[in-house]
Amino acid sequence: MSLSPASSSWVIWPVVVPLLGTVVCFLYKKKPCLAAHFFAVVTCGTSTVLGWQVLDQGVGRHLLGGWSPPLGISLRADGPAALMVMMTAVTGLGITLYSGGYFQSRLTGGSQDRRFRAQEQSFWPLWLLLWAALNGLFLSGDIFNIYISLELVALSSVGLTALSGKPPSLVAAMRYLLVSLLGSLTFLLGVGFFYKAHGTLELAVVSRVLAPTPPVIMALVLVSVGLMLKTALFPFHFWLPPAHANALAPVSAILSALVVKGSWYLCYRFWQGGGLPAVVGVVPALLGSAAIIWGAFQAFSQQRLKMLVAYSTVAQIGYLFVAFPLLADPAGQGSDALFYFAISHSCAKAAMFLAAGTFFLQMGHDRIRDLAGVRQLLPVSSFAFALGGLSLMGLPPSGGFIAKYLLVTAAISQDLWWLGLIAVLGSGLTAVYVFRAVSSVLSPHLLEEQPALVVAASMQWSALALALLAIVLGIMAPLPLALLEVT
Amino acid sequence: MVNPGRKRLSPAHRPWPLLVLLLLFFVALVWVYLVPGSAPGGLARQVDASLAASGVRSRVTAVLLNFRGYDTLLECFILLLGVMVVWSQRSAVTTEPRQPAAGAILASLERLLLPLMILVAGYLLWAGSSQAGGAFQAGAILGGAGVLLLLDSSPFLGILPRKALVWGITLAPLFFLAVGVAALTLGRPFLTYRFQEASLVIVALEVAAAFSIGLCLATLFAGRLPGYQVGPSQGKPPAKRGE
Amino acid sequence: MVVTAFDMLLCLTLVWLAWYVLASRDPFRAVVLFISFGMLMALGWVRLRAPDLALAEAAIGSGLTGALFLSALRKIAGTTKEGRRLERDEEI
Amino acid sequence: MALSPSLLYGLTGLLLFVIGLAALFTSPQLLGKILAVNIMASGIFLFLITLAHGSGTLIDPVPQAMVLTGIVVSVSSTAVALALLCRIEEAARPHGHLPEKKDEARQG
Repeated sequence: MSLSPASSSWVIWPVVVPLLGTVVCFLYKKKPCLAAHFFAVVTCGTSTVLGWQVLDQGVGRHLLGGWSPPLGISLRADGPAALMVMMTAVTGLGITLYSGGYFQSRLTGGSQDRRFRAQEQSFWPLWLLLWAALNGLFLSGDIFNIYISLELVALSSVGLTALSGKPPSLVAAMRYLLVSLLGSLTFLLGVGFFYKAHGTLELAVVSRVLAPTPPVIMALVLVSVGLMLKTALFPFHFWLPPAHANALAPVSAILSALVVKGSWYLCYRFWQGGGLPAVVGVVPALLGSAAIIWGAFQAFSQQRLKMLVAYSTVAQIGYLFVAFPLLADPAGQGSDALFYFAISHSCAKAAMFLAAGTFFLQMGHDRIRDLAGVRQLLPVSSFAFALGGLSLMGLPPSGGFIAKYLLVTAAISQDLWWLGLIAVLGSGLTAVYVFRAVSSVLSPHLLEEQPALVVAASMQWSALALALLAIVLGIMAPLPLALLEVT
Repeated sequence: MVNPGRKRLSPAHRPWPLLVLLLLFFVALVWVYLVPGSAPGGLARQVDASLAASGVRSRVTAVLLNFRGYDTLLECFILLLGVMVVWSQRSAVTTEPRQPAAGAILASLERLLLPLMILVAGYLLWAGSSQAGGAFQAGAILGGAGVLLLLDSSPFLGILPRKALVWGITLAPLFFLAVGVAALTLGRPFLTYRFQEASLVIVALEVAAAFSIGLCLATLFAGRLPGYQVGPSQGKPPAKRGE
Repeated sequence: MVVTAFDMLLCLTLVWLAWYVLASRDPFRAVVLFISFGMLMALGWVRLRAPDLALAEAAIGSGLTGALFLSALRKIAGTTKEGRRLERDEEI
Repeated sequence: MALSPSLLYGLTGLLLFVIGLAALFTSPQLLGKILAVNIMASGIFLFLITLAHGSGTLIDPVPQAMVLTGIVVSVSSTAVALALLCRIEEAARPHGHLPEKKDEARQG
C-alpha cells in the first residue's frame, strides 16, 4: 500500500482538460473540430501521464478543495482506475480521429449539409463532456459524486444517441433515458442507505462490507441493480441494441466501447471491496452466462450489421460479469481477467462499430446480405472489422485470448470450472455470428457497379489502428497486468 | 400524448404480479429503513468543526461551495449539458402558437413581479452566506423571471446577442474551472481557497452560479436556439423540414 | 418533535396526489396536479427544517419543472392536428 | 419505536418511490413515465433528508446539500426528456413530413 502523502495534481488533469474542452467547443462554433482534436490529444497526454505515474509512484490521491474524505471529496487513482482512464484515452483518441473524417465526409454540398453541420457542432462538446465524466467516474472516491458523474454520462450519452434525429433513434434515446434515470435513482436510494449505515460517502469505506447488516445488504442490492440496469446486463439489456445500432457511427462506438464500461467498473468497485461470500457472486455470473448465450443467439439472427454488433455487445457484457465469483479470493486472477476483457473488448468493439459505420456511409445501408463485395471498395475497414472479430472470438495472439486464458485458469484454480466451460462455449458461439458477418464482408463477390469512394482515409485507418491494438494487447499483456497490480 | 396508448414502451397494461412484487419491495425497504443506523448524525459534527475555516456561516452553503465544491462544479456542467442537448434537439417545426400579446393581467403581473423577483434573488444571494438561501435559489428566481418574460412572448432571449447568451450560460462552469486551475498552479489541490480569500471567492462563485443557473433555466424553458426561431413574424417558411 | 395532525395530513395528501398524478389520463390535469404536488413538497421541507430546500423546491422543483411540462404540452398540442385546446390563461 | 416526524416523512418518501416505480412500468404514455420519474426522485429526496435528523437537535447539512444538487439534476434531465418527447410526438404526427429515404441513408 503506497500512498503519496500530498495531493498529486496529475490525478485531476484527465478530468479538467476535457471539461475545459467542452466549454471551448461550445463557445467556439466556427471550427469545433479543431479545438476538439486539440483537447483530445491533451487529454490523452494527461491520461498517459496518470498511467505512468501510477506505475512509477503507486496510488495517487487528490483531496479536492484540500478537505480530506469524510467531509470533502477525494479522487483516487489506483491501478484499475488508471487502466480504465488509459483505455478511454486510447479508444477515445481513435474515435475522435474517426469522427473528424466522418463529419467531413458527410458534407457533400447537398441540402442536408446545414443539418449535418449542426450535428457536428453538437457532437464535439457532448463527446468531450462524456469523456470528462467517464474519467471522473473512474477516479472518484465518493459515492454521491459518482451519482452526479453517472448522470453526466447518462445525459450526454442520450444526447449523442438522439443526435441522428431519425425517429427510431429518438425513440431509442427516450427509452435509454428512462432506463438510465431509473438506474441512477435506484443507485441514489442505495447511496442513501449507505449513508444511513456508515455515516460517510467515501467509496473506500462503504465498499468494505464488514458486517452484513440489513441496511448494508439493501444498499448493495440497490446500487448493484441500478448499475446493472445501466450496463445492460442480461434481463436489463432490452434498451441497448436499438440505441447503439441507430446512433451515428462514432456514437455507436462510444456507447458500446466506453459508456457501458463506466457502470460496469463501478459495479466491480462495490463488489471487490471484499467481505462478500463467493456464493453471492454467482448471481451476476449466472446473469452473465445467460447474456453470453442469449446475446450470441440474437446477434446471429440479425439482418443488419450494426444490430449484429450491438447484440454482440450484449453478449460481451456477460463476460464482464462472469468472473464475479472469482473476486471473493483477493489473491486470484479474477479481476485481471475482468479488466482484460474490458480493455480488449473496448478496442475491438470500437473498431468493429467504426468499420460498420464506414460501410454504412459508403453503401447507404448495412444489410449483411448486401454487403458482399465491400472488401474491394474498403479493404482497410474490412480488414479492421475482421481483426476485431478475431479478438472477440478470443483467437490466440489477441487480447481476447489472454482474457479468456486468465479467466479459465482462475476458474480452475478456484474449483469453479463451470465458469471456464461457459467462457469456452461463449467463444464458439461468438465464432458463429462473427463468421456470418465477416464472410459477407470479405466475400470475393464482385460489386456490380463501383461507386465513388466517399469516406475519408482517416475513417478507415483509425478503425484499423484500434483493431490492431486489440490484437497487440495479447502480446503486450505484462504492461496492463503490471498496472493492475498497483492497488 | 393526445391519443392515449398510441405509444407505449411496455405492452403490459395491468401486470398484477409486478404490483405484488413492488409491494414486497416496499415492505423490504420499510423494514430496512426502521433498522437504526450505526452512525446517527452523519457528518454534522465534522461540518461544524470545519465551519470556521470555510469562510461562510451557513452550513449548507459551506458544504455546497467549499467542502463539496467539486459536486457543484459538475452540477453546473449538468445544467450546461441540459442546454446543449435541448439545443441539439431543436424542433423541426416551430409552429408554436405565439400569442400576439399577453393579456392585461399578465402584463401588470409582470410589471409588478419582475423587479420584485430580481430584488428577491439579490436578497437570497446575500442571505445565503448566513441563513437559508444561496446561489441555487437566487438562480431559480432569476430563471423564473426569465420564464415570465418568455410567457409574454418577450423575445429577450432572441434580442440578446447569441454570443452574450452563450457566454452567460458558460460563465459559472468557466469561472469554477478557472478558480480550480488557479489553485492547481499555486500548488494547492483543485478548488482550494484559503480562509482569507474564501469568503470573497465563494461570493464571486455564488454570483456567477446564480447568473448562469438563471440563464440556463430560462433557456431550457425557451427550448430553442436563439437566432434560429422561425416564426411567421419573420416571414420565413414556418417549417424547416428534415431538421 | 412529535407528529402533528398537520404532518399526517400532509403525508397523506402527498401520497394521494402522487397517485392521482400518475393515474390521471389527461396529461394537462396530471401536470397541474404535479405542480401542486411540488408545492406541498415545499411545505414538507419547511416541516423538516430545511428552508433552503423549500425555496429550491418551490422555485425549481415545482415552478420551473411545471413550466417546462406546460410548455412541452403546448408544443405537442401545436404539432398535433386535432390538438387539445389550450387557453392562454391556463399557462400562468 | 415512536413515530417521529422524520420517520413519517421517510416512510412517505419510500412509498412515493414505489408508487413512481409502479407508474413507470405501467403508464401507457411517455409523459406519464416522465412524471413518474420525477415523483420517484421527490420520494428519494424526502428519504434522504430524514437521514439528517439522526441525533436529536443537530441537523446534518450534507443530505440537504445532496438534495439541493439532486433537484437541479432532475430539472435538467426532465428538460432533456421533454425535448425528446416533443421530437418524438412531432415525428409521429399523422401528416408529418419525415426526411426522405435517400437522405436518411447517409446518416449511418
